[in-house]
Amino acid sequence: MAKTSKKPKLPGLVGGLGITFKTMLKGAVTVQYPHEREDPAPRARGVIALKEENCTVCMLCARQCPDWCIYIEGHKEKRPPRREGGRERTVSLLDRFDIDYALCMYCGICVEVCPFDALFWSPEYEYSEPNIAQLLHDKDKLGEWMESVPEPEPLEIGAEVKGK
Amino acid sequence: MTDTRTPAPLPEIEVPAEAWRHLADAQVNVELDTGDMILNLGPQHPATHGTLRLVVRLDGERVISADPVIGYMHRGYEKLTEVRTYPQVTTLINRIDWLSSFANEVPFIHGAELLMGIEAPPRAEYIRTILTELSRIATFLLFLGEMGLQVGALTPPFYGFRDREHVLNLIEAVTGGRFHPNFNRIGGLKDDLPWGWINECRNTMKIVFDACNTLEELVAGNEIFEARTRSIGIIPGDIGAAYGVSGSNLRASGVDWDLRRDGKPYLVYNDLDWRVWTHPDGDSWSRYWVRLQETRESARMVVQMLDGLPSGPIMAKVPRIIKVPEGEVWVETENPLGQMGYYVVSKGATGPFRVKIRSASFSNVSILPWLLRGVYVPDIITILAGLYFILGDIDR
Amino acid sequence: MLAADVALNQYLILSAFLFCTGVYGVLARRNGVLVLLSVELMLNAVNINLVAFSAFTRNISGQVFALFVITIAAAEVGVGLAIVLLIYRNLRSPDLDRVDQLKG
Amino acid sequence: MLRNAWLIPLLPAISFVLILLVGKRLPRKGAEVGVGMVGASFALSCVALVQWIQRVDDHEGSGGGGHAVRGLAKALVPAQEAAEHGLPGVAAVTRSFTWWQNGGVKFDVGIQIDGLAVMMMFVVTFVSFMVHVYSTSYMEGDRRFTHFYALLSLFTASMLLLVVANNTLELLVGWELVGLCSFVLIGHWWEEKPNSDAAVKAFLTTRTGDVGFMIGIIIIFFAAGTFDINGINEYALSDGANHTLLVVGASCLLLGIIGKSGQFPLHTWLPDAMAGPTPVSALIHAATMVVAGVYFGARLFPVFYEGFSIDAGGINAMALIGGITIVIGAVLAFVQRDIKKVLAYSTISQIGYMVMALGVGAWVAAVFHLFTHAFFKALLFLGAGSVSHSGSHHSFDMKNDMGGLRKHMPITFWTFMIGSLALAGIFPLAGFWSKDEILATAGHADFEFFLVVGLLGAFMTAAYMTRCVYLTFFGEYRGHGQPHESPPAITVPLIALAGLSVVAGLINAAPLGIEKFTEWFEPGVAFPVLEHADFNYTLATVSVLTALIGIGIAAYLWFQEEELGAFKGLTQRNTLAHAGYAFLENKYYLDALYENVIVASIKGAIANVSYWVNQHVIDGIVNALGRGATTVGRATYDALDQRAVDGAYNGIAEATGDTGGLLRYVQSGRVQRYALTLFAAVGALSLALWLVY
Amino acid sequence: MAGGAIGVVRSPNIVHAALFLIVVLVGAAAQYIVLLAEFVGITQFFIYIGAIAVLFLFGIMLTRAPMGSRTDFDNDQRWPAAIVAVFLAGVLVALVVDAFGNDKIRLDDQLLETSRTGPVGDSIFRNFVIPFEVVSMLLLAALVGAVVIARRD
Amino acid sequence: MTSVAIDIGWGTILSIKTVVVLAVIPAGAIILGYTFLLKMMSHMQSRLGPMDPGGFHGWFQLIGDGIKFIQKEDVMPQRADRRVFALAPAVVVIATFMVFVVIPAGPDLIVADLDTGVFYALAVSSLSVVGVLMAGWASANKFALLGALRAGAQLIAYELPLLLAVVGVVVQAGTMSLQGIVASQQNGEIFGWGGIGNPFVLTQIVGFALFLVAAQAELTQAPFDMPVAESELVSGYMVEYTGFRFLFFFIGEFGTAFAFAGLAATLFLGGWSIPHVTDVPVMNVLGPLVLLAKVMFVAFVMFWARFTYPRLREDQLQAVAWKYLIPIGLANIVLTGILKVVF
Repeated sequence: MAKTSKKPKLPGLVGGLGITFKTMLKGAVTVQYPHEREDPAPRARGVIALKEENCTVCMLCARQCPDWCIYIEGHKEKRPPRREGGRERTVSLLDRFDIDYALCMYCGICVEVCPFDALFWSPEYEYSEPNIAQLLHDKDKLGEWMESVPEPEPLEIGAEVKGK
Repeated sequence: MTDTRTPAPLPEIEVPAEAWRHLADAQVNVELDTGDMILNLGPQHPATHGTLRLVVRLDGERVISADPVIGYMHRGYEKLTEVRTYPQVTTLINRIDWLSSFANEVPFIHGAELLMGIEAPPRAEYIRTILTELSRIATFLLFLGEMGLQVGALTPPFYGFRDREHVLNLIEAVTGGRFHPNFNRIGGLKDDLPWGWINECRNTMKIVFDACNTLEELVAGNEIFEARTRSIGIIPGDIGAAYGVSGSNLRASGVDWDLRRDGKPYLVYNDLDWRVWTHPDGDSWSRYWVRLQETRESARMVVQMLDGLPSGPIMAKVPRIIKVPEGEVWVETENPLGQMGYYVVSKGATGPFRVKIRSASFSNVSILPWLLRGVYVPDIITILAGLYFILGDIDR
Repeated sequence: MLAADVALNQYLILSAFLFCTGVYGVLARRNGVLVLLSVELMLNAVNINLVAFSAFTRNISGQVFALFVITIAAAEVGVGLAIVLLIYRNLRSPDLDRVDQLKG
Repeated sequence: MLRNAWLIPLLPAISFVLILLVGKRLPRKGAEVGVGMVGASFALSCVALVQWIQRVDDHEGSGGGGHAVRGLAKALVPAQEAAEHGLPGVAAVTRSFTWWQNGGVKFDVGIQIDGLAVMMMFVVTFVSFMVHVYSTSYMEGDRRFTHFYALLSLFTASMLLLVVANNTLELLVGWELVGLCSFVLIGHWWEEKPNSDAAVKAFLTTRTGDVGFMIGIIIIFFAAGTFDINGINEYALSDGANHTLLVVGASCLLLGIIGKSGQFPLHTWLPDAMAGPTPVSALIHAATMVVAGVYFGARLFPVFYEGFSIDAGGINAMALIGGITIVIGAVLAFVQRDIKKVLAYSTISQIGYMVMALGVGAWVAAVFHLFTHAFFKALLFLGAGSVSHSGSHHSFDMKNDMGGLRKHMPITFWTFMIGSLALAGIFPLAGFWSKDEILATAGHADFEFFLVVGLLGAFMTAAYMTRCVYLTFFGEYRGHGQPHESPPAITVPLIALAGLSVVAGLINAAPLGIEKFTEWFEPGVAFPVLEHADFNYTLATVSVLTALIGIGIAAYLWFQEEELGAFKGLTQRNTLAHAGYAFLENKYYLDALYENVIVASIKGAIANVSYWVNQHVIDGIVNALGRGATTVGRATYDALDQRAVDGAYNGIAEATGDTGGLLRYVQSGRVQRYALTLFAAVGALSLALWLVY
Repeated sequence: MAGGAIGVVRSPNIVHAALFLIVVLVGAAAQYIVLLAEFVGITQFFIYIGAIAVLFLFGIMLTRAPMGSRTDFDNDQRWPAAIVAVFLAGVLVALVVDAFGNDKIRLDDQLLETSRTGPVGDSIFRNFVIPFEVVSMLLLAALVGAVVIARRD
Repeated sequence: MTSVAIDIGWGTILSIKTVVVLAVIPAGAIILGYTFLLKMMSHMQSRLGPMDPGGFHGWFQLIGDGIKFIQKEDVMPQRADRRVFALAPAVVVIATFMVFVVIPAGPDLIVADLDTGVFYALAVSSLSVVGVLMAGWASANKFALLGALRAGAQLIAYELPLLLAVVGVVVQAGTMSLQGIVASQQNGEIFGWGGIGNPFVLTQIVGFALFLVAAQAELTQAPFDMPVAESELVSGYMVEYTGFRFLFFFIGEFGTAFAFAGLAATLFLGGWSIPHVTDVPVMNVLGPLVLLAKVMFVAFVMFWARFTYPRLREDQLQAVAWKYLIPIGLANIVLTGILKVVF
């Protein structure tokens, strides 16, 4: 393994000029953001999407959130039994599911603890707002993010695929 | 299990006599008072990284005394951990040294695992090690460029940032977070590597080697840079150790002490073929040089680990609700900035009872009053830059 | 092509005025640096005279002497400022009034 | 090359700067620069030499000139009629530009290249080159190696500047630079007090002469109205020359020569200067410092010629000084224990020959002797250095640390032998031809007295060199080191110099019909017409015989000691003498015996006495002058200053104090107060003047 | 220029005084150029303003010039000084007017030619070479002297 | 000046020239700033630099910045010496302005062909020190004062090597007039070959290097930028300046860079001249373009170093000047003098 470059030693001052000159000719790495954009990694924690129908208002996510930026309100409704003769079910219905992205630390604990797969990470990142209050995403907006949630990607060789 | 509380012993070292010359020089014409000037560097001074305030008394351009004032960024993490569960704590400690967050998580998770008696599966340990080294590379690349900027070169930081971006992309691709991965779990990792990552990582390591060569020629090899940093801010090994300086800063003073090798074994460093770099001089330049070599060494380690990555699960069997049994543990690791340690006391609840965080930068800057005595104002900057601290790591 | 007459007097009078201003400064100023400044005024007055007479007599020696004066002024300022600095250091003040150790 | 001869001094000067700037960083610490540059300079001098020779030959019309090599080849063929005093009349190549001009006086910088300069350039660069090479080994590991080389280069450069100079001012610059360099080099190891003392002594003694020299230059300038050497020479030879000025000027200049060339009575610095490194001694004695005086004498010869009326015969100051110096130097050489001091006194004596030769009008002989002497004297010094380097453990003491080195150092021995024989003037080595020419001319031009002096000198030279060689190379080894032959960097220069010592004399071997030296190097323009003595076989035989007798007596005495046995035992025990006090007396006895033998045979008593006189009286006078000045100064201080002046002042002060008490309000101690008064007074005064006139 | 001169001696602020001096110096340089002494004018710029004035400012700032103005820069002999100065000025002006009352300086091409750089240089290095060397020595001495005086030991 | 066909009086000509020079400074500043500060530096750092303003590669960026600066509030520190504070940027710009007076752009395109051209240029460029000191002192700010003192010391120290570098050229050309120097380069010969004239950069390569280094220091550019070292002194003497006053400093900085590049191009690269093209009207048109090309080349080298090197410390900076540059400069002069006499 080459420990240091074995090139003939130029005076450092000249070598430095050479490097900057070479770089100048090489072309920039800049991505001109509004005109072109980078695709973040599929796992990137851009924004949290809510699949509302999976949510059972169990409040786990809200409780586990380290800075309590998830606001959930719900109510219970009686529903007819699924099968005939069954017991009458109590269904929790979501009234409000807000995530305050001005507070969120993007730690992903909520996504992880959700027992019903109602929360997903989306790599989407373009939701900046001129007004901080608008960073509070309600459940409709969170639901819209579902469209941008990618399929789970394949894993590297040697990984133990979880039995799903 | 061995006694978890005693830290690894420091090796015996010899102090070069000329190190004391520094102190003798510091007796700057005290008998001729030209009127001292008090210069307030910071907390919003561009020369300080973040919000370190340095109250410097000057005689002309010579420093008579320097007083670091810290705490502008204190966020009370030690206290906060007492009201968080173990999984939540990792998101907090991500933010201590925000440039190498992944490395911050490791000792804490490791401590919790020790208390619970769980061992992470080998694949998880390997991936943890890879990510730790990647975060080390990312941190050091930033340093290698930034140091140039502090000495006045405009271009190196851009190279540092440019090539660090590739490493951050790798971390993001695995963990989903560029800066704050929050990827460690007690007993393993959150997820496995995504498909194609290993190849990409190999390519990136080539970029890292290139970047090291470039920066070596552009910065370390530059005569002006040498003139600015050679024999500036000399820390003699024993004084550094006495002040609690650790990590690359101490190794640049000739102390051959690296917790990855000398500490209690953690992660998979013992399986790898690598060496600890030291430099006898102890000046700013040698600190730069040591970090440069360590960056290369880390990249080499990553390549080795990619070759020897075992297959298997990434998570051990862990109860769903994590309660750590009663007990206390001291865990220390070699973070990019130096010795990082957590003293975790558990009373059996879902969260720790008390956590004491030993962060590297806090101890590293504690040598500043000693180190800055007698230097010139421009040297303050190079010394600060050469010590390389992260404010979050000081203030916690 | 170029031809013009100017009175020699106007330069001489200007020079005399500058010189006397300098004299006043030297006599009346307390601060060492200010005295040196006034001395410069006097030297400049001399220079103007030299150059004016040089043009008047069409002899280049005047200009050469002006150059010498400029050079010597540089030397004088170097030494003078060093002395003022020394006075400042020893007496903690640049005031020449305090330099009276030779008082009889 | 002749037109661009300024390059020859420039190269060593560049070398000086280069070594000073970057020498320490080079792998050989700057020696490579020095050797390279001086080597290049030497090569250029050779080119210049060949071109000059070609020019002279062309001038004589003996062929179509043409290629330089052809010219050289032609030159080596014995010439027939050209030897018949065909004055070449080739004008010197001069080139100059006005440096500055003040009030109508022009100060030029330029070069004047004629036969003399070309010859000197060749000698100086050659010896210097040899010394440079030699020093790579000799000075290896010295703590100021780089500085040594830098100064060596500067030394060479300044000597060359002196040589090429076309006016006396430029010559003076070179002259003083030479003095400066010798000062620094003699004091090269200044940490030891004797060395720095020697350096200071050398500097001050030569400065004494330099004062005269400068005055002489000024006088000559006022006489001739120019600094130009050619102009001065022409003036001196012209009819309108002011003879009084010339006499005074020539005397002053002679003082400079005396100081620089170590002539009596200012010769005392030269032996002390042996404190410097040996290569420096070689350079000083063979090519630069001391020959500068002779060179100058040759350069401005018409001035001396006219000033001292040399053509009139009889005794003149120059010849007298030279003659005295020959004898004094030779006598003193007998009693030295230090091999370098023997050589130093020998140099004094030989330079005396040259000065004497100039004094008797033997210009060619003087310059020729300078030429040959350079080779064998450099050879002898370098040989002595070689002995001390590899044979005697860095000592120069012949009696305690040498002896019997013949077997251990064959190359050094043989080359040293050649040098000694050449110095002694044995046929057919270089010294023979030049010395003989001096004697012949002295005899020819009615200077019989000096002919005798010369013969006496030749005799003593042969004798003391025999002693020196014997003590060094024969007998038992008395040192403590491991004698061995020196490395090639030392021996190669020795061999080269030895070769030249053998053949150099042949270029003016009159009986063989070769008088190339005269032909090539005697100036034809602005030069007095000198008669050249024919080769005198009787005289030659006499002089060789004298030398042989000298060698014979000395050798008999010394080798006889060896055979006597009794002394041999003593000598052997003498090596153990350091072990015990008891043998000290014996050693002393042996020494005394040696000295007695010399007394009996070679009038060593005179030598001893004159050495004593030299060390005590002459030096003493010099010192006493200094001390006297100090004493007078102190007396003045005590008597006049302290008592009279101070007393007066104190009295006045007291009186003033009383009045001052009244006036103290005026004297505020503030400058500006005074200035106020001053300016007011000036104003009032000018007003008054204006009104009056 | 005259105003500048008065500023130098009357300004209550020491830095302002130095700046006023620069005004005077520029004025003098302009006078030289008007008198066709181009080289002297430029030298005035270079040495006086570029070096001397800057040195003054430097010295003032090193001795911690106070920002505001101070009234006590003048000593107690202000009035005598003023009287002497005015008196002297009067005498000088009278003298000058008397002596050179009607003399004119003629500025023409010939004068321009004589005061070109070449002749000035020739004059310095030919006719005045000794003074030139002396001045060089003086400068060197001043340099050494300034360093010796200002050294802190 | 004979080619001016109609006699429009010297006053008019002078004012036209003044206006032209006044226009050249900001134009030069903008050209240099845009080309090098924005685009070249960006590319050297693997960036693109401004791309949007003005549509094409962000050419409008600096002009826009200028407009922005003019709109900004003119802040003056409370304890500042108001008059001096306000005057300082003007002094700096005037010093720059005066340098342009003697730089020729064509056979006739010169404001004043002074006999002492180079000397004059160096003399007036040293005026800017006064402005800098004024700015630093008047700001009533420790950083500003420190920066100004550093700048002062540095500018004084490096004027000397600058001058020494130029002397070599002057000796070789035998004149101080910039037109004369241009002419001697245009008509000169190297070793008897006059194919490309004799740009002094070939014979005075040491002088050229010295000039560039010293100019770099005069411009307070890296590696000699400690007076404005942003990591130590924020931005030195400019720290309290905002709005259009800061704009003045900016224009002064790049205008001076333009001026020094122009001087270097004129002294060492032959200025506006093209060898063997001596037609006056043609060169009056081509000259400025040729000069601009050469200026851009010199400026490229200067800025290239600026973007590559770290800065020296104050004492090292002085050491470089006194221990290396000045002796080298003196040696260069001596060598030039000797060669001039010899050949």
